[in-house]
Amino acid sequence: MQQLWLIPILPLLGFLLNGIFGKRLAKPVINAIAVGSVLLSFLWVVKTLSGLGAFSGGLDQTYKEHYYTWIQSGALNISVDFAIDRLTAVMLMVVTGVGALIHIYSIGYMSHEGGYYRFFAYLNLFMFFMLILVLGANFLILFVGWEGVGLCSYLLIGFYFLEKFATDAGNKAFIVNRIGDFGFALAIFLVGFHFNTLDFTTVMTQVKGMPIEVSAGLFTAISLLLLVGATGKSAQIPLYVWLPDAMAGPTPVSALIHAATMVTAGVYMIARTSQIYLHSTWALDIVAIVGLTTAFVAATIGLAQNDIKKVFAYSTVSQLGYMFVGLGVGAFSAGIFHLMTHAFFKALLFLGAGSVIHACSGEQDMRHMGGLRKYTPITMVTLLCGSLAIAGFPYLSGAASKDLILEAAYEHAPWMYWVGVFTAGMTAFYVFRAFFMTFFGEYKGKPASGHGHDDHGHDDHGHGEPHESPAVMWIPLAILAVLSLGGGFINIPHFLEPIFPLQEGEPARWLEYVATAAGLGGIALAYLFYVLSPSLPESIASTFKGVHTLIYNKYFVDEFYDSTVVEPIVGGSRQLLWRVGDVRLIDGIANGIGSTARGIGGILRRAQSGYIRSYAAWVIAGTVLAIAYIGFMGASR
Amino acid sequence: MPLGPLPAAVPPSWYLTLSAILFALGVLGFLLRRNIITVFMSIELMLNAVNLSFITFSYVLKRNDGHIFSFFVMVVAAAEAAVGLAIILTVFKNRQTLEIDEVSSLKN
Amino acid sequence: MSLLDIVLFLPLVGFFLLLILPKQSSRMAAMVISLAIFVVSLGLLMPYWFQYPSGHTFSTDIQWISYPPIRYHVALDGLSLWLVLLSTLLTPIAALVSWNYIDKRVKEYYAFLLLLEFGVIGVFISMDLFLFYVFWEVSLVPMYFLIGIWGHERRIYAAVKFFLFTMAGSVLMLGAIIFLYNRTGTFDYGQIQGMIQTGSLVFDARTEMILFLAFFMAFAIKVPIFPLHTWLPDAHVEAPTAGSLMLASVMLKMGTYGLLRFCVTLFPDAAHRSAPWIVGLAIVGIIYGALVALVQPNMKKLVAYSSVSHLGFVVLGIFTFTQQGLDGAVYQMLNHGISTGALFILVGFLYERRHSLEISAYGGVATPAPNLAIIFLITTLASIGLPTLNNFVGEYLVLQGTAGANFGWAVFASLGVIFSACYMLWLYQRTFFGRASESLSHHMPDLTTREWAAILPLVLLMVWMGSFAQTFLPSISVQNAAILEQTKKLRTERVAIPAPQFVEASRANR
Amino acid sequence: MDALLFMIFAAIAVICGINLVVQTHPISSALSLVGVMGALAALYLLLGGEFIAAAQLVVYAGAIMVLFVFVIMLLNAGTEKKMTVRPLGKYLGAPFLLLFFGMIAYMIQRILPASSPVVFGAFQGGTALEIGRSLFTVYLLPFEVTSVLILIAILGAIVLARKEVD
Amino acid sequence: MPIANFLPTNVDYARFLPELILTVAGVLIMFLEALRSEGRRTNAGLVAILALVLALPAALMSSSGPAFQGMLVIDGMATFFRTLVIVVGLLVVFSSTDYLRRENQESGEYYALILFSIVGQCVMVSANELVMIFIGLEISSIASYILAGYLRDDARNNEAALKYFLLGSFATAFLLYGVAWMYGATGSTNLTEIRRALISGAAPPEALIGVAAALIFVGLAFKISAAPFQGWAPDVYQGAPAPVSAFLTVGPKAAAFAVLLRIFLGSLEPIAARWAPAIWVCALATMVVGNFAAIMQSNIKRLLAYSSIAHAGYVLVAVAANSGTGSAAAMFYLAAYAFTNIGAFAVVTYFSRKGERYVGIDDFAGLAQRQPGMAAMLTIFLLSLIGVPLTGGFFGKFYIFKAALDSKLIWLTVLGLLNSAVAAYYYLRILVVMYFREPGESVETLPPAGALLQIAVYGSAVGTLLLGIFPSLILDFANRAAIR
Repeated sequence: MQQLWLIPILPLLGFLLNGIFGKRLAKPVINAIAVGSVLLSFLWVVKTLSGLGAFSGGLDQTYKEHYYTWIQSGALNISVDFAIDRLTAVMLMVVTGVGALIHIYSIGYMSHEGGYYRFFAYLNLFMFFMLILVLGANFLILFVGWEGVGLCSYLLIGFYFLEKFATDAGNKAFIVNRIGDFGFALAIFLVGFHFNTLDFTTVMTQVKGMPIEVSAGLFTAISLLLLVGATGKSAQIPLYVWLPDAMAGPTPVSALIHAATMVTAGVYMIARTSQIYLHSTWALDIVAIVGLTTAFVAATIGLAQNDIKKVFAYSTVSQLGYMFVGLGVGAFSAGIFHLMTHAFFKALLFLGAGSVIHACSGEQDMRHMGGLRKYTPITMVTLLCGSLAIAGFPYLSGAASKDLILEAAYEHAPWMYWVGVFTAGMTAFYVFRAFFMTFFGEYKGKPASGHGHDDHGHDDHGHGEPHESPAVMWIPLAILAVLSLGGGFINIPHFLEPIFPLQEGEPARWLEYVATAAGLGGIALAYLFYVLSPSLPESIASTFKGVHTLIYNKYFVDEFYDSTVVEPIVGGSRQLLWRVGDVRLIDGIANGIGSTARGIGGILRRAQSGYIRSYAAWVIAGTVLAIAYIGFMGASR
Repeated sequence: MPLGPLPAAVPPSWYLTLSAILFALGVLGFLLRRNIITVFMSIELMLNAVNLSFITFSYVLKRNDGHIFSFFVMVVAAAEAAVGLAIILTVFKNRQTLEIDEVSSLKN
Repeated sequence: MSLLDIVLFLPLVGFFLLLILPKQSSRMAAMVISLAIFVVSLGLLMPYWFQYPSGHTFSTDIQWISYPPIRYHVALDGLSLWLVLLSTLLTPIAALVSWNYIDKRVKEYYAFLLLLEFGVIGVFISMDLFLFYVFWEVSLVPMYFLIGIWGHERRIYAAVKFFLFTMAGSVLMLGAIIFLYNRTGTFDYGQIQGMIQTGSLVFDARTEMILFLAFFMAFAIKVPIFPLHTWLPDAHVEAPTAGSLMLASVMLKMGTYGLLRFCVTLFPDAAHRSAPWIVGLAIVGIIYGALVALVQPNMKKLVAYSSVSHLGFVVLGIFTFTQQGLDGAVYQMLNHGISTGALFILVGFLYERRHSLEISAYGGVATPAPNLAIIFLITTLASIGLPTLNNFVGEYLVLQGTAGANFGWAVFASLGVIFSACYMLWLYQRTFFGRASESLSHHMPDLTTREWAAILPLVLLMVWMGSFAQTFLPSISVQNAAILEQTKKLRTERVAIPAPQFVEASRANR
Repeated sequence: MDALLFMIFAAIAVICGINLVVQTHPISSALSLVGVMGALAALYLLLGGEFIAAAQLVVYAGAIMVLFVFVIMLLNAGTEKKMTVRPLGKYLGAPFLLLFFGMIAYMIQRILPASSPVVFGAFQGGTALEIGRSLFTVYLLPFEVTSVLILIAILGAIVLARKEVD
Repeated sequence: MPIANFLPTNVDYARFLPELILTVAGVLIMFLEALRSEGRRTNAGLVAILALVLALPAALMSSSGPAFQGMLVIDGMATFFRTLVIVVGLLVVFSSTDYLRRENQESGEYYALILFSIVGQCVMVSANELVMIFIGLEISSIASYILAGYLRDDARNNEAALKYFLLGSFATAFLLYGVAWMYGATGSTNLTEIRRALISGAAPPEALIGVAAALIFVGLAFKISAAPFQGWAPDVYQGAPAPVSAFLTVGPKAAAFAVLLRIFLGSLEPIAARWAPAIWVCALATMVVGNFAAIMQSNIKRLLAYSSIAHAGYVLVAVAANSGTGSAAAMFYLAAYAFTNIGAFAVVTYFSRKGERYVGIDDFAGLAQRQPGMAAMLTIFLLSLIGVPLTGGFFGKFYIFKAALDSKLIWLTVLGLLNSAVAAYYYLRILVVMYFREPGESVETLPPAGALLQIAVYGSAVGTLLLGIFPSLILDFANRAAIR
């Protein structure tokens, strides 16, 4: 017994302590609880894994712990089980590790925020659910975590709940995710109905046992429904729209939830259920195509964004697209690999961006930055590492994982590879565009410029001078920088081999070169545009006006959804269902009955004229009827 | 009714028909007259018609229960007359009228 | 004289006691009495704590009326147990939330509250159709007065509408009950059930369908099922907080309880034949209720429509005739009782502070009253079915069962889950987020001790029921299994789609 | 002979009856009612109802009608202003009355079993002796109970017609 | 046969005892009145109460069997109804005294009339002879005519009396005509004889019986205010003094129903196929007319009048069932309705105040706060009229519809049930104004209720609830007493 339950419970305790008593606790105590709990669970993960021999070639099949039965109904038994296999191990390391770093970073970043304890409570709660998600040994437990992290992201996006845009973003995130969960849930129902269990190992072994062709329809259905869920959580087309808005939350949140961990849950889930996908090649192709399209589209949008966090947000979407491509072309391990590396460098980028924003006291628009290399050297260096990693600079983490994916894509279908490569180029370009706009050139920030639209007021030092962040912030940056440089040498695919066997045969070397070239080309282009001749972008933008406005406005997708989905539903409900259906139609009928009754009453009233002789007339009439009925008609009976 | 030369004696049905006619006349009076007293008299007419039926039937049946019955009807009629006229008196005292349709304040 | 009888009649005793006691003491007295009842009722758990008997417990069966043979026959089983406990738990809470809210004619108010408890408990434990009908009607009267006397502006309209709707439904049920008696010579549910099981009582399809519909109408109006729901929003909006609480949490369950206990088991064939259109109505109700709730400017109306949506799930679960469906339905009855009840309480708290039910009158409440905001948030999450909170378990089971019966139904029903998130979160955002206006923050103190006492038990229950469903499910499952058995007996055609081939294939592989 | 008598008195009865209905002054209605009663008394005799015939004259024509006339005089009720009929009376009452009469007549003529024609003296049960016998044997109770009826009549007269006490 | 055989025996007198007691008491009261010196309050009420209390055991304990050459037959039903009307008389007397004093019209005659009218009803319900029925009917009716116009200076009273009297005698004429035909067709006016004649080999042509039955039915239907003969009822019940209205809606009605049951379920049962459908139609018409017309009423007395029409309709459903259960149901219902309605009228009497000025529904606004006790009682009565369980009204309805379903009258049952749902609406209106409206000026000056009135009200309430909670008290008796 490895006491896996401790891993999620520790953050939960942190959440409860901070959540209930936080208001009365001093900041250091809060930090201790929050960071401490996460660090402890990180250590516990390490201990458990080493205990299971994950680092020494052990753990080649699933280790499972059963706690108690949650739901038992008929044949269906759902219990609270945690399980660890190598896939989980990777996720655990990433989540707790990166999570711990970001917690530390937040101490500095949030130091001047209101609702300090609230923030860390939420953050711990998130860790709890994320770990549940990763550890869950059956669909429903995974779903618990799945929904839970969604909740936390809702809470953290809406952290500045005084601002409408923030809470709007929160609702959007939650609801869009719900749409995804709708698919996920249906998939779970199908599984539950057809396998009478939701336990991963049982289901997967059953599926493994089946010949591919058997009821591919069912598996296609399940996998596509799962995919819907994944697109929601991992911000893939068509449900990616919430992620950019999610940047309304504090930057560490963007780093932790919306870059490193939660958004990758979809990837994890697909990898987890890979057996089912393998039974439906068709579904796999769709995964790949969805991923590829997302990667490409998001990248194009990223080209034209001016908000530094938005840029990274779209880059996240695009990178997640890569992971899906990896999964879709059957290179699950590559996908996971990229998941990890991406966690490193994207967390780094966000935290760096956070540090930059911090430096510019809340400014997020890159057009008001520039020339920061004088002020924030450490941040610059670390950010450089991150940017290089994502741009696919040789031997850096990003390159390693991305190249694997691209190679697998080439094996699968060359055109995918080319699209991927082009996207890689764009990625390199916009990341460095951001880098150069931020650190090169002259500082364009208005002195005493207070706060950007998200006002996490640094009222204490609202002066124009940008400044380097404190150690508590840059140390995590440094660590992440190291990881994103060296992360590529952690051979995840090999580690995951027991689960996802690698296909034989060395891929052609040139594939790598081309990819790398694309990356370097992107960087060069960015340098040309934003350092050598900063006037170029505008002229290009003006020449390709249409395209520019299109991508600048993110293809008007939000507007499209609003007008085709949101408006009709809300308007229809109000006008048609409520005003007409309920009030007029149904109540109308009910009241109609009432008024008819009253009408009949009115008629009868008039018969009651008060005139004796009229009553007598009625008596005669009645008599005749009675005689006719009893005396005559009766005979016929 | 069979026409032609008048028979020596008429069948009871003729008596009954007569009583029916009188009864109908009584009802008609009730429906048409406006003077409360006249209306009341129409009722008496109806009772008389009924009595005729009773007597006729008991002739047919050769039993005198009918006679007894009509005797009781007379007694009742007498009682009713006393009470009825008293009521009419009070009504007249209150309204100074015997117009039946003017006694119609109780209605919806 | 079993414990159950005591639990049943204590409220009645309390009712008379309150009438005797002086006005000033009635608040306290009601509180004490209802709490005592709750404590006593906990004793009912005993037989169900360690094992899960499928039959009746605490059964009392004595003659009430010699001819026609009407018996006072009450008993407890896994189905009624929790509903009784729900009623006894919520009554003291209702008394608590009315503490300041009710200032006029206090005595009568609490008296009626206890009378209501008497009625609903009776409904849940009567095993004699006549007795059941008696309690069914008796519970109607106090609620009528609760709405009519202590309600808001349009209370009269609402009260009368409530009474007439229910009345219209129940008279037909009375007819059906009498008809059953004339056919069987008894009102005893158990006996009639037995006759149907043994086949000694058989109806031709038409008769059975008519009887089924007669019962169904009564229950459908009470639940309420889609086209018959319009009395509910009015009743809720006008009722005082405690009224809404008891109405939503307990009285609506009378309808679903009736469906499950009587409609399904007495007329299995008709039930199965009607399942498709009833499920249709349920699904329409789920989506319709959610959509209409989406656009309500009035908090209570919104919650009321959400009830329509939630109870749609219950009905759906019942008419899937699957173990999961039934378990989920019953569990969902309890969940809805807890979470929607809590919602009404919280809305009541807001109303007591701001004296308005219009959502637009609020905004930014979270700043002055953070605790209220947190509790409201938890309740909201519970009612939109977030895992680890109660509604999730119920909704999951219902939908799992539905998927087992017909996947297409499950797809549509699941849409409701999406919309529920929309309207609840939107409500929450508009009420609690944003900047609080001056006037609002002045009149928005945080939760008082009394309010904590009222709401905390429910919140804890939400978490408990969501995380440790097995505390409740086994006894329910046993009962439902029995019900399923009874409904299967004469079953002509199955509603469930047959399991596809490959499952056998897979079994072969293992 | 009997037939002729029947014809005569029937004619009188019907004519007086019609007169009762068409007359607008109560007095003339009352007198025509007396006429009807007299005619009926004669017919009773034909049917062998000696006692009843006598009672008819004494009780009805004698007592009751006198009472009527007395009241009419007392209230000196004048002629009705004009003959108005309640629409209901006209459109509902009259046609139904015809139907009513039609049905009864049909019954009398068609359904009623034909029986021997009415001959004077064929039935002896109507003598005072016979009536008295059955009245004090079989019909003793009703006869006694009618006293209560009379009592009530007196009481009613007192209650309704007496002067105010205060 | 020697006269001696016809002399009444003690048994005859014993079986006639209740009537005797009441008559004697009535006469006694008249003497007392004559002797009463001016201005001294009469104690006739006391005498009446005593007489009724005495008559009660006499009625309950009288041995069953024929009396006075089969003029009367004391059977279960006779006992049931005799007891019922006597109890009714008791309650009415209780609820009258305060009223009469309030209108300072208290005089012995009133009580004497009540007693006599009860005598008439007793005779009706125990009569086995159309003669007796007729005389009893007349006694009860003529007394009622006078009572309806008791306050002779009140125009409403006069009009009520006149309408009741004229239409009543009019209907009686039809009844008599029917009796004549029955006599002609069957050769007897004795109910047993009639039945024998119908089932005997030489049965008279059914059509004749039919006509006779129809005419008799008209006469009785008028008394029980069944549609379309109900015209008089609302006007009379509205115009008459409130306690008298209470009496009229219950006493004569119950007696008339008893006669209806005796004649139709008893003697005419052989030709049930002819009359049952007619009563079916009549029942439905009565329920509909009563309930729907009541919806529009704003005067409580008038509303209760219509409601009494509707309830007559329900009882007719039981009659239409034409079965033992049916008659038992009718009997039970009449009993339950008696308590309920007298109680309701008693409360209305109290609330209406001197000269019955406040009988509009709106005058009842907020009475629940001024007079919680009385309001609560009225609530019980109204709930019973609606037919809410644990009240006599509910169980009565339940049993009636049970009987109807027994006799396969499914549609009549359904329509009746729906009717009772409609009825809920107008009864609720009274509750609404009493409880949900704020008090108006009319309730400011309300003297405390007199002791006797309270006895009447609470007594009826107890009765109503007892019949609802322990129906067996009466139901078993009714079942045993039921015809067939």
